[in-house]
Amino acid sequence: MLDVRTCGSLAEAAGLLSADRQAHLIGGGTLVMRAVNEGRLTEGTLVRVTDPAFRQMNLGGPRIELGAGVTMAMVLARGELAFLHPAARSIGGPAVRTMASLGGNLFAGPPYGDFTVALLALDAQVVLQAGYGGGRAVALEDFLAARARGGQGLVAAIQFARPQSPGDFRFRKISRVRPKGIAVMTLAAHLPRAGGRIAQARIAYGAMAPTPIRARGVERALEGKPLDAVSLQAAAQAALEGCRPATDAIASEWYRREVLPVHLARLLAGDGR
Amino acid sequence: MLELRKDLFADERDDTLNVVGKSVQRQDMPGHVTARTRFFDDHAFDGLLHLKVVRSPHPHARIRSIDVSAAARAPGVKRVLRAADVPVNKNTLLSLINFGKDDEPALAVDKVCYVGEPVVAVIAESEAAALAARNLVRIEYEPLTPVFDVEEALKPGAPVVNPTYPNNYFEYHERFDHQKLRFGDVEAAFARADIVIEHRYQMSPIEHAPTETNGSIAAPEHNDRYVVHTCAQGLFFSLGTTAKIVNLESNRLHFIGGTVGGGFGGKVDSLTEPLAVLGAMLTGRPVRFVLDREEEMLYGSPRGAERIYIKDGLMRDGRIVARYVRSYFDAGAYTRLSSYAAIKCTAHIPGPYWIPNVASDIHVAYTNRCPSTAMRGFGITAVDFALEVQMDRLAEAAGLDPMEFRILNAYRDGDVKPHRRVAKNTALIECVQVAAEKANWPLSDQARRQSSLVGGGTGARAEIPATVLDQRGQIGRPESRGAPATGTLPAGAMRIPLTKEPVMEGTRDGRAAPVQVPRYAPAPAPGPAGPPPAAAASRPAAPPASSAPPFYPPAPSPAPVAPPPVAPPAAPPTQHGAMRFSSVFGTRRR
Amino acid sequence: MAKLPVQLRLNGADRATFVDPAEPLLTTLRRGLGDFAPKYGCGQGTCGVCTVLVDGEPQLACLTLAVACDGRHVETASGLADGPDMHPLQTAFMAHFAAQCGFCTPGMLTAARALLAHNPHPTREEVVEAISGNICRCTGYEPIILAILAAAAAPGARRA
Amino acid sequence: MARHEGRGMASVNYPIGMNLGGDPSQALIHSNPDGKFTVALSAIDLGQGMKQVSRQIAAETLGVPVEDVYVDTADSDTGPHDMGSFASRGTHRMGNAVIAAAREARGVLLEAAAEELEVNAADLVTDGRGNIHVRGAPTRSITVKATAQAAQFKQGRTIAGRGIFLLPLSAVDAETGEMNPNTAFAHACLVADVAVDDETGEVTVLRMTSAYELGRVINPRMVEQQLVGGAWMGMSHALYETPEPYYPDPAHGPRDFNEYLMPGPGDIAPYHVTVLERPAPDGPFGGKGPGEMCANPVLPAIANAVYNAVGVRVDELPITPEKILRGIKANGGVRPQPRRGGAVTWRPRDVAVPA
Repeated sequence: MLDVRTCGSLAEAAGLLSADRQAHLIGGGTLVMRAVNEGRLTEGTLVRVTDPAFRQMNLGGPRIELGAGVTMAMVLARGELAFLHPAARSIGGPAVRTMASLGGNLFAGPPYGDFTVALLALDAQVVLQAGYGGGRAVALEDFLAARARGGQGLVAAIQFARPQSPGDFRFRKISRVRPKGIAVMTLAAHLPRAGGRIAQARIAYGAMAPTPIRARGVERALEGKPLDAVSLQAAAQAALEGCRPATDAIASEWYRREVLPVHLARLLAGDGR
Repeated sequence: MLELRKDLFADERDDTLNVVGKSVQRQDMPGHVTARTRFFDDHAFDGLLHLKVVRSPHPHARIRSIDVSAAARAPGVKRVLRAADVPVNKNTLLSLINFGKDDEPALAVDKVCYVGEPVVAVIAESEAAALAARNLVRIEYEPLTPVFDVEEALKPGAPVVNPTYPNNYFEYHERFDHQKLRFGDVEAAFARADIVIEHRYQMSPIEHAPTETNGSIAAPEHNDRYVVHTCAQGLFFSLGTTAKIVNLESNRLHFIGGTVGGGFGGKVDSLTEPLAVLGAMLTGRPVRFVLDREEEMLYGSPRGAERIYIKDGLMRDGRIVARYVRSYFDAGAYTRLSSYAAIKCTAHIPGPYWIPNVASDIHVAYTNRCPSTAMRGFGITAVDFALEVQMDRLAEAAGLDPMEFRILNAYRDGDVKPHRRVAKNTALIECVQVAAEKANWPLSDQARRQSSLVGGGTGARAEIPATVLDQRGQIGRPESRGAPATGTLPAGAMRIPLTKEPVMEGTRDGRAAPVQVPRYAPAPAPGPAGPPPAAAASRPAAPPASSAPPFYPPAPSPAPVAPPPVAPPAAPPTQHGAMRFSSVFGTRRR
Repeated sequence: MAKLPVQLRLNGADRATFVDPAEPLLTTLRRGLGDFAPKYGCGQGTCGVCTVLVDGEPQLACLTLAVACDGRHVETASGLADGPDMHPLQTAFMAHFAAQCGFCTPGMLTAARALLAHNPHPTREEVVEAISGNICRCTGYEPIILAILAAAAAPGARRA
Repeated sequence: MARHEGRGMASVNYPIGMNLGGDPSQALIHSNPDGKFTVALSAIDLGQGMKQVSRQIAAETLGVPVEDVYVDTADSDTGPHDMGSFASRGTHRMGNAVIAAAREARGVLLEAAAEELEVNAADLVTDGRGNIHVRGAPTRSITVKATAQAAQFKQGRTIAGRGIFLLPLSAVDAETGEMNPNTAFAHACLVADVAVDDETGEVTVLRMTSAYELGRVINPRMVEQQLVGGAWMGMSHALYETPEPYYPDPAHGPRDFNEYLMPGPGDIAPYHVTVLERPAPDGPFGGKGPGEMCANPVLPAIANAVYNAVGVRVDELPITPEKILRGIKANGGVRPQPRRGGAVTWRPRDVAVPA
């Protein structure tokens, strides 16, 4: 039978998780409780965190830090995070957004994890806490690459730099169901510009690989270029680099590969479709 | 967004009713909006137990062994059910109306035929305990080759899906591997047609996906009976099915339902009631068996897939002169309702059109997937898709507007349909005209002048044509599928007596009918057995006189292609009016 | 495993019960406290028929740990009417024939109530967004959308 | 050019009730001492409105106000046998059984009233507002309530009725398919307007316009419920739904409402229905039953509209963006077909349903 442990501090929760392989952190419950309800998780301990730090938002400086327990609804309630509202609103309906946490989203399997795609395009770092020690920050991309292995510790917070210009950040979830649907794919782009040319572009995809991934080919194609027809063409041509999309109930691998360049081009061109 | 057009068919209707025809509030609406409506699961029981089933992970496998010892010892577990615990562990849904052979176990016996087939049931104090114990059941399987394609399944040598039907098809009339429809001579008409168009259509399965999943709660009642709260779409259907499987007299079951959270056909199958009642019998406690959403989506029996081939013979003026439909219902591993869907589909062909030569062969094939069942539009939805896309193609080939093409070929009052009965009360033409007008889709004056009341039932439209017969597709003889025609049934021949008028009892105040009530013709006097005179039965009354002659002249009668009439084959034995389908649909084995 | 005590306010009344440690709030409400307004539709967070308000915010009772609701205020569709007086959302749902089987209705009403509490004059798009987590298989959604828009225009719609 | 509009249509009919007959329905009606009626059925209300349809038919036949009738579904101890709610049989089969039961109960009611008024029962009529009076002489009247009390406490009569409706079972001929199927058919024609994105294959249903002939409409708002909800389901069947997305390969079955695709509230298309009434000779007050057929014309109409828009025939359901995109590529690009008609003149929500 499952037990529940409520931890008043992140350190206590991290200690429990590192000491017991059958302990699972439960955030909003959208992943863990489903596993419980469906009988896939029947033994072990669910670890709850009530530490206020877990749901803290530091929005003051250029570097934003969001506790892993921050929910999508909390993001949507803050005007300072307006550039992230399309990503937060793409998660579930309002009830799910009250519950679903940023930390949980990092663990959602494909084609879920839409918010993580946005974080990836923001070059986010994940603050991990292993055992009772202090936290360490790792790049989100590295965290995702190691996700399948597990055991990285408790995700305490997520950090990223605020985009210089909110208009440089774009997010698009391609879904067949409106307004709330599961992703055919998810695209996010951070396109900082210096003197009309793109510098340090970050493009990320969801549902195009077992975890959200960076589109490095596209980033290279855009680097130092103005956002024009030529660079869009080059970006579309590089769109599929590194993609390993799956066939699932939503779409086939063929279809995902076929339409990714189309949706990427529309995203980069600012096409509202 | 609804508009009532009272001007059409106004002389067939009076509008003097008091409450019929009024938008009165639904009786159940206050309960719905206050959340006081009680669905089957909204009933409290002390000591409620929860049942979960272990399902097959294989589409086709022999069961080598089942070990439930760890599950039986698990915390909170009250009872584990296996196939041997089910009193009558073989049933077919339509056995209650004697339709088809028992072919499906409640819990699998020695092999599983689809992913999700129930093998073991665990009953425990809580859902969590039942789920935990379910993970402890150990079943060893020996995988067998599965078959998933309907046409592959019908090939000789295909893996046998359902041992009751070892050729992988439902057996019709103890004679054929499909249901036939024969009306006229389609081959001769194809040879004469200006254009012949043939296409293949496919509908994938569709899940009913009601927001309330299938389930029931069964509890011992004080008087040695069992009360069952259920979402069944047919209360007595489910009661009868359950009584048979758990081997109880039907009056020891008290089924309560009637308020269901969506069904669409997906709650006809009694998926949970038999095991819930059995659980209550064996534990003496209330037992709740509710499918979870994944079970509902994948194992709650869908609308089955259909593959449909349509071949049409078309004249350049837009008249369809022949239609042949060959289709395959994918029943999945067991029969459930697919056998009936094929009959309903047969009666529906060729759609709402008058075509002088029509034939169809409708097959029900078994494959290693979840058994399919009825759904909204049962037996019709897929073939309507195929027919209407085909009609779009035909209109294009004939160079006609699709609306005009429908009106040209529409059936009308008095036309004989291929199942050899006269069409009445038709209104397709009017629907096309009204939809076109509202959609701002221009129609010709000629098309706008057409009427369902006029032009049907004349000439060839009123005749049952001479019909070519065959013995193709005999059970167990796949080589007979390509056999030549065996003879011709003379024009006008009928073999099935007309059904009696509707039976109504309790109308003791015949004099004081309050308002307009259904009009019933007096029941026909009992006559001698055997086919009635064809001409009398098939020729409808003359259509109402009309000042406007029909624009579209009746199609020319098909050239006589029949060889000299031969004696029609003897009609199969039938038992009209008796509640037995067995003479038609095969012997029921219990 | 020992049961845990949970005390909460349910539709304004203080209630207490014992729960299994990992028990979802939905089970507690239905089987423990006898409030059958929230329904089981999926246990996955994909249908919305168990939508409740926890401290005024919409949540899915099937994915909420009951123990996490200790000391909090839970509201269900059972508490929407003020005694015999229906909430404007309820009368609007009736007037618009916005229910057929009625199984999604309690969750829809709760989702709509959460919307109107924050946004008394929503646009059609905001209504659509507010019910986007609630599946209806019967109505085609249109009458539900119209009912919520009509309720928003009615006096007293923000009544909690 | 990435977006192409197209228009398609389809027309269908639909058989009402179990195809071969042999599917009885029964109803029982009784009055309490106040002249209020209860109808006991074992029919199922799964949202289609069985309770209310039976209630209106019972009230109409009894000649009493609809508020004076409640319908109870379904308890096998009190509700007599019924085959169930499927095959669009509820209104037609159970409606007729309710009429039969209500006529019998009405017969007793009028006999009891006749005894009180000292007239012949054949001379009595009801006013639908709870009164019974002599035909042509409204002042010589008695209330249904007073009649029921007299019947119960004075005359010793049970104001009750039982009804059954049965179309006898038909045989089917093995060689020709000859049979006596349903007697009642409903009809429809539907026009769908769509837009197709030629780079992604995505379809947007812009609007639908239809005409349905359903026999007598028992309750217009409830018919609207069925037809509007059914059109949504038809759109869903046409473009989205299946538990086997790669049929006959059974892999990748959807496990939840996220993976099982259906149009969301943001995908619904404006829809206009016109309803015609050609009463069925054997239907209750001519009613047929719209429950099942209302999705059917949508599927081919959308398929034909997609063809009209981009020249791709998708002959396999559901019509996914992938299938359309493959078709466009196989054709070497879009091939829009001739436009049909002009813009519709109705606007969303401009037509009120009659009260």
